[in-house]
Amino acid sequence: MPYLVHSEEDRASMLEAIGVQSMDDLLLDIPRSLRIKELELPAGLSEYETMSQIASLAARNRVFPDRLTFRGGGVYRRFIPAAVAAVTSKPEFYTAYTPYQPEASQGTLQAIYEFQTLIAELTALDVANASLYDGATAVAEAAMMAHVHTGRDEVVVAGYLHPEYLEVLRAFSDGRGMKVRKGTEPGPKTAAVIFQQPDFLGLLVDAKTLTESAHAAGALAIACVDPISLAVLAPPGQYGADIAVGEGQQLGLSPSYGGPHVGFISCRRELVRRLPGRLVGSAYDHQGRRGFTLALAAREQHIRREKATSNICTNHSLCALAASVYMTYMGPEGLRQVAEVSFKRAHLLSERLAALPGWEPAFPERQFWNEFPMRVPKGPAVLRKLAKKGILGPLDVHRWFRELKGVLTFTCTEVNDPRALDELVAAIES
Amino acid sequence: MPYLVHSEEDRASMLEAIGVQSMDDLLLDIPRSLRIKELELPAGLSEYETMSQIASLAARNRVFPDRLTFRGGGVYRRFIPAAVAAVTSKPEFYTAYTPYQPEASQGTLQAIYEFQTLIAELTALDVANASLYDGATAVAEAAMMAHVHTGRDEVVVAGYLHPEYLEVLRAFSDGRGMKVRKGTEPGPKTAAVIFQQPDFLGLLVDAKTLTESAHAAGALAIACVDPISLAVLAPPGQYGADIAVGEGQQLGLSPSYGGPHVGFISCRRELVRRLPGRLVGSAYDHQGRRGFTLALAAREQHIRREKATSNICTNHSLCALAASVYMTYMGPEGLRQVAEVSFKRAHLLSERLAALPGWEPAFPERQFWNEFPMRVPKGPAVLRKLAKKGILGPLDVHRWFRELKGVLTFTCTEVNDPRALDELVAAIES
Amino acid sequence: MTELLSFEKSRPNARAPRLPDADVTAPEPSQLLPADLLRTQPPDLPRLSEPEIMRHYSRLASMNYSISEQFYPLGSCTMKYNPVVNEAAAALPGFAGLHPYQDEDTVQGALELMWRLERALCAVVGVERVTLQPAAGAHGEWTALRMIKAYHHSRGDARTEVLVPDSAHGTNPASAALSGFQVVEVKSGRDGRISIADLESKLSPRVAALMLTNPNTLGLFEREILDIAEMVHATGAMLYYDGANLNAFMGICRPGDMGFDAVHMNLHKTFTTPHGGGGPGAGPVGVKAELVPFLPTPTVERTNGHLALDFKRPRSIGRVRSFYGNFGMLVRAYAYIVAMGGDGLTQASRDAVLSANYLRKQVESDLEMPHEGPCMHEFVASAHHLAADGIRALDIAKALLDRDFYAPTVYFPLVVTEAIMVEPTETESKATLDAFAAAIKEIVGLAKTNPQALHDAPQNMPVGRLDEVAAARRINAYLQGQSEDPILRWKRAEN
Amino acid sequence: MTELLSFEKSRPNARAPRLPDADVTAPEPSQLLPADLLRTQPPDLPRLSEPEIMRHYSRLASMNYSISEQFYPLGSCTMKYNPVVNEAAAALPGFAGLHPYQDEDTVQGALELMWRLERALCAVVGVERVTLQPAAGAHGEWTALRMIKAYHHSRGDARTEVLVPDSAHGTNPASAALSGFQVVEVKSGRDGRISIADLESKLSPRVAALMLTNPNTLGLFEREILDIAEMVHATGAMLYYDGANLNAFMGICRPGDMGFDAVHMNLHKTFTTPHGGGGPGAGPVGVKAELVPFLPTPTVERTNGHLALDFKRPRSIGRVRSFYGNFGMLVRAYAYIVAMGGDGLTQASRDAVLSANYLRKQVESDLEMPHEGPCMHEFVASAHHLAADGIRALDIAKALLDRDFYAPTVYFPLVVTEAIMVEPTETESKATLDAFAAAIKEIVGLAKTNPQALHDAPQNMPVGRLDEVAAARRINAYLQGQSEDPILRWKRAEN
Ligand SMILES: Cc1ncc(COP(=O)(O)O)c(C=O)c1O
Ligand SMILES: Cc1ncc(COP(=O)(O)O)c(C=O)c1O
Repeated sequence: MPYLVHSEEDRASMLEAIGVQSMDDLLLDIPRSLRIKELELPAGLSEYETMSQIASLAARNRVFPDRLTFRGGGVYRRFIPAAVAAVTSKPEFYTAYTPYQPEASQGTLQAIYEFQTLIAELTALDVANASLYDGATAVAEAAMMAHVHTGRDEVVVAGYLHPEYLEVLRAFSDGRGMKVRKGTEPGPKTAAVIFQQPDFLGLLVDAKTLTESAHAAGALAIACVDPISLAVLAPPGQYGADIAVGEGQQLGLSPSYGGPHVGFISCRRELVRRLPGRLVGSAYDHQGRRGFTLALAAREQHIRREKATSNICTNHSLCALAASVYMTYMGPEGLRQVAEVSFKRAHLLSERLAALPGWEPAFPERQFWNEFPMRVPKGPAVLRKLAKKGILGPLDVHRWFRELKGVLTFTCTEVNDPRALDELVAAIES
Repeated sequence: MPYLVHSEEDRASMLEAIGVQSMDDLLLDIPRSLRIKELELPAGLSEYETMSQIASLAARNRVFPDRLTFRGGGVYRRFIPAAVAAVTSKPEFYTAYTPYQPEASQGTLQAIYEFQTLIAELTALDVANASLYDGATAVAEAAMMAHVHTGRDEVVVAGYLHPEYLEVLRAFSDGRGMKVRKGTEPGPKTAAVIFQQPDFLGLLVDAKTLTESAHAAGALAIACVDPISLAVLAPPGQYGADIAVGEGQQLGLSPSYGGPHVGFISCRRELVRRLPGRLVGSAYDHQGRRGFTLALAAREQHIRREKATSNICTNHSLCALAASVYMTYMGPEGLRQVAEVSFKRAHLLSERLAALPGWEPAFPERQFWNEFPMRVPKGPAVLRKLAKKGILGPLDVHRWFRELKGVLTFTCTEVNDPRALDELVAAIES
Repeated sequence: MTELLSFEKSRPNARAPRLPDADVTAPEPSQLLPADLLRTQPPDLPRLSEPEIMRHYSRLASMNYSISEQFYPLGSCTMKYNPVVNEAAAALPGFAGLHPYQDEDTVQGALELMWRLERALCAVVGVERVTLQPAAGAHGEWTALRMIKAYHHSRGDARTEVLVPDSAHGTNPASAALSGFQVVEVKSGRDGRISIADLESKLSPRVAALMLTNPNTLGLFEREILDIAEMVHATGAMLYYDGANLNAFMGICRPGDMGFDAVHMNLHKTFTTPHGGGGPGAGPVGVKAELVPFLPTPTVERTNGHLALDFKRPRSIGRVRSFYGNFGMLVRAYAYIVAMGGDGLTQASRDAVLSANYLRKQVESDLEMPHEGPCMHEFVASAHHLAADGIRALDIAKALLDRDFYAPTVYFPLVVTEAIMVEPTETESKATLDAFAAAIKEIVGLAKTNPQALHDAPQNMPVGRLDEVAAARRINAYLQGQSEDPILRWKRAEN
Repeated sequence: MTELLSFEKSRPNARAPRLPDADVTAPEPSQLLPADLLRTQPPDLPRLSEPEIMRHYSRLASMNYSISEQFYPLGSCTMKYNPVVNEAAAALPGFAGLHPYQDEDTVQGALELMWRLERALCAVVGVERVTLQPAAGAHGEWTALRMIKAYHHSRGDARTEVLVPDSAHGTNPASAALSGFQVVEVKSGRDGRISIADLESKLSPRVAALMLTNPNTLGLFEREILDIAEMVHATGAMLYYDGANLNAFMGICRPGDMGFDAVHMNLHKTFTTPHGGGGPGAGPVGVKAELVPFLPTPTVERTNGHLALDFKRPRSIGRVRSFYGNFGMLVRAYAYIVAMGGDGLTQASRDAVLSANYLRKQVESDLEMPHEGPCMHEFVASAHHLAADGIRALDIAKALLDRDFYAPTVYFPLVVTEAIMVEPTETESKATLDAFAAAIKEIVGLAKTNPQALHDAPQNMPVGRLDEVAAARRINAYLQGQSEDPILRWKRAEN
């Protein structure tokens, strides 16, 4: 039993100290009829065999090189500094619990406090929380905030919100008896207008106008944003949005078949008491030393129980730490460079693809960021061809949107070097 | 400049504080004629590009799977518990210096003290040092000890000592004016008889008789041992050898194209003052707390200078730490199991290979451990065929020993599972 | 030792990191995009060199207690050893490098792992199927309640209440509320177990489910569980299992056999995925046959050795998060199960129970035990008897920190005054338990002889007790617009 | 906090780790081998579970100071930031998994890396070729001296002496002795530099080489280096460069241009490979054309893009260690050079000199400066002026530990009494240097006001000052057979 500690002698002496004859004496409260003979599972393996078995599963997956990955749709390949893993692999961080005892958890607490600040800065809003599960649940939690804050029962989703986020939003709303409506016109029952910037297809929306129309209707504006893009694009605070949410995978997390990643949420001062999940604040000890501790806990389930702003308890702290290291490594200039390189390469690629016979931008009148939709003849065949050449091609979005038949979205980041773009175009033309 | 800290403002304010105008004022002692314009090296790269470049070099190497590696000759594939890297990758260990300040280095010091104990236990000798560079220099250092201890000028090397160890021994001996003689008969000028157990070919030597003949001639017996085998084979202390040395790569270190690995050395009480390199001992502070500190430093170069027992300063501390974690993970039973599995599989393989037409054990009358020499028709062709099938086949030892034409040595360890043996035999027969 | 914030160490002209250049000719964002889409003020992120960043986080790390270095007897949290090989498994490029929208053909190994993990979890808790999607325990609770709601709904049964014991974890009522249920509390009896009488009085056709954990948060096995299940089922309600305490009886008994219809598991407790200072975890939910149609999409299906994601589940509650769950955590949990095997998991639970009872015995002369033993994998003691000396559970917790132990959970469950909830887990040695018991003895002794020493604890930590009341006041002032310092973040001083 | 030894935590029946079984039918060793080849007493290794082992080493790690967390101003050791990406590079399976006896065709990438690293090092120090084989600085010294000996020998010139300055590191004379030379010491002058007069008096046709480091161990550049080189070469001797101090002038000047014929480099100093608590390092040696024929075998040769190991070098001194050097460290050093580039390395040395002079300035009012500045990348101060207060360099070192700094090198070089040798490196921030200077000021202040506080330091470490005299006495007793406790290892108590 690889991870057990007691020897048979230890067990015997512990039983003796307790004053019982056998383990069964400790399990007497369990009705006899419930006791099982054994677990229907194979016997345990040595570490070597365990790892061999798992490695052979890993080997049955195909990993496409970063530079030849042009698929996004919410998860992106980016350069991840070695500093990120060097920090998150520190056992002092990854084997700690939620920092209930602040004096023995200053490392985690200060790191979260810095994360909150980084997200607040990036989104240009007042306060951010310690993290949420992912972008999808972050959208849903924001909608719940608006629902409670406005007392209204409907959210309006404008434009191409990530289809999985929409699905999760519907699931959350359903529980709370809220309606989710697609459109751009908020009404008197609208708690919030939700939009994604850039949207699921990579297109830029008129965030300012959407925000203004939400406010005009007495609703909140919730912006679901790409954190990297905010180095260059207007942040939610700039155009007056009330809540910003998003997925932080691009901030130093590997794709990992979809998780764990990290959701973030920030808001205006007026909404802070509605925030879900943990919040860390600064405080002082009697010697005047500054420290950090969980704050405003009266919003949370362990204090407020059924009246809590959310049920979230365990969140995605270690992923938030990764994101903090990433943002700190980048600094404002680094983040801007990453954003701009992605933008430029995507725009070059878009031009080159638009020149292919029969290919055209799906929304030629719209601006995009580093992901863009192309209308492509025989999309599935193109994807198969690319896969054969070791390229993870664009995302076929028709699966989610009936109206987008033949539309594929391409993504570029700083890992898709110019030669990789050449290889992609050559492979398509081949 | 990725790893630099000062900003231009920092530099300016530091120059000002020093009271000079420019950096050149600080470099005035360097004759003008020596100043160069710039380094003839490419400009620096981003981390992403650096890692891409290095990964592409790594991709130009061919890595054979552990289970299909049958080549040894001093470096072996073995199961390495994940615990090893988890410990050695702790920055508190790997970014510390030699523990000159014991109060701030108890982690390293205690780890070394445990390493010394583990090696002493394994070799059944009194005291071991903190580590040496590798097995080859360990043999040479042991010979130096014998030379100084006996005042004699010759070492006798019995049997198939690793040819590279022999070469290094010759280089060291040359410096000190010692002769190296091959043979088994020590004479009155012999400082030590050196033998390897199992030897370079995997064969077992009669360590006891060699030791006795050394002692009979007034010489020391130096055993170069395989640490894993000592779980089962008689340790040097048991048959009376005076010094044990060896290569510790098998104790949790990756092959890494030959290094860094770790040399170890242990000896009888009488020889401790002759030991090269660092030694850690226990000591107490004034509160009576036990701690660990460098001991018997008067043997070493930083105190004794030209009269030191060796010139070694930086040794292979982190590799010794890896070996300690490995041995501690294994414990006496684990180490024994690894040793026995290797032995059994090698013996099975030897039988199966001996049944191949034209194949025969090169030394049918000799016992071996987990590596064994076979006389093989068309060795080079066999090796090429195996490589094509992804197998790193046996080692052709003819390169070093003229008399061993057509002799290849095969190695088995716990990573060569029975199916891997089948695949090897099938590939040979194909 | 304290550490400045990264923001406070930042210097205006510190160098930006080297990064690849675009190396293509393409317009700048500002050339293509209208001004109001562009950021006017750069975000105030710190500017630090790599050596400073690494030093910063290394020093922060050293300010944490963690199970890697300290005994972490945090009740209800199952802080057991996190096997290091699991980290290596999750980091394999064949897993970490997979895009969630790759074609199924290219992710057969990942799907196979998920399928096998589902089967293993089914075997451990005794259910039909498991969804791996939920990100944590609370998320699992909510997912299960949505399925239960959908189930009742499918039968035209609009039930509105969920029963929750007073000893339950806060996520239980919160999840119920978030699912649109009214929460009705069920009382605990004298013996720390649910009061059957009270339960009976609260059960009605309005009740959709009873949420229970077993052993309950007092570490006591609900002996009457079979009767409870019968009562609940008789009213047409479902029985929900909060799996936070599953570590008590793997291989000994199964929630499914007890009558639970839905079960969440915390892979970050029972199955050793590291807690990460507050996540990520994973909260898979297992269900009996009646609930299977309502499982979230997609499920993983295996046909003739070929694995596929099934999105066509008409009665499914839909998706509860993006993609397929915290896949990286699933890999770790799977690695743990493979290494332990059925025999190992069983012994783990037995050792967990043994250690809890042993430690309970060692401290029972120093702490009050409000309920009779034996306990299961954890026990709840009380510091009530020290109140006369002015010593509270919190003081004991802080004094433990000074002695190189993390503190037990305190003030939970709410049904015990001055609760001290201790869960040693199976991966702590007897020597460690003995040292902890000795520390408790010493601390309780100090309550009589030198209570001030306990009020002053901790002394050996980077900071002493923080004034949370003052902090709350300052946050309030900010939220009410009376101050511009948000307290909940760093902000550059205006000048 | 102290930690028991693994041996002391061991319990006789703790479980052995699970390991693969042989799974083959084959005889046991005891069936095949004669009894006297078999071990009779199993080694007394500890028996611990994996959780205990990991806890043990985690706690040991936390008892260390290291550059990851502390400023480590250890003079002569160049404790600069170790880039984390280098660790990832060395761990690439394409490097870590290579067997040293693979065919050249299968290791072209490894050989290319070694070839490129050699070229880069040649560029930095201004030599013709470099051998990457030596494992550390001392090993490099000895390797170079053997080449120098072979060179003289090849000319029928049997020189017997090596000159070494009194300020030299101990490895210099030790390496010379190990190479069969007699060591003759050369004195330093008043200004801390080698005394030309004394050198002149020691030079003779018996002299094989002068070993120098420049800047010398006092951190001072040997201004007369060109004259020294001429004098040495005029007698037919060679000039050897101890590269421990190379961090002072990369891209500024080159040992090769100064007239050095052989140069060792410490990749674990200048080129950021981590020191590992005492190695492994790497000590490549560069040589001018005359010494090239004597380089160790094999060398790496590149012809038309194809790389090969050249073993056929008839005049070679042979092999100085097994295989091809500490390859894993070579990968790290190469990664560092690629990332820094020529411009980065140059700025690194400039910043190292700047920081040393800045820190020297900050502490010059508190410590004695026996030699005039400017210094190069390090400086040597003295605590001589505090002797009257009973304060020694050692006391200052220990007091620094209590203030969360590692100590400078003390009592080296031997030519300065109460030496305090400080090397800040380029990877420490101005803020850190300022904090260190403030600590020095505070400590020196205490020398007057409260010297006992300094004698009692350190107080905040896992242990206080250890009684090394008593330890030495006990070791002595053991070595002389008067005691059975070896002190140098744990030993099970007999009973
Ligand atoms: C009894 C109990 N239920 C539920 C939870 C919630 O689990 P999670 O934090 O994973 O959301 C916890 C976590 O502490 C718990 O202890
Ligand atoms: C000046 C000098 N020379 C030589 C050496 C020896 O180098 P190594 O420890 O790598 O053998 C050192 C190491 O501290 C040194 O400082």
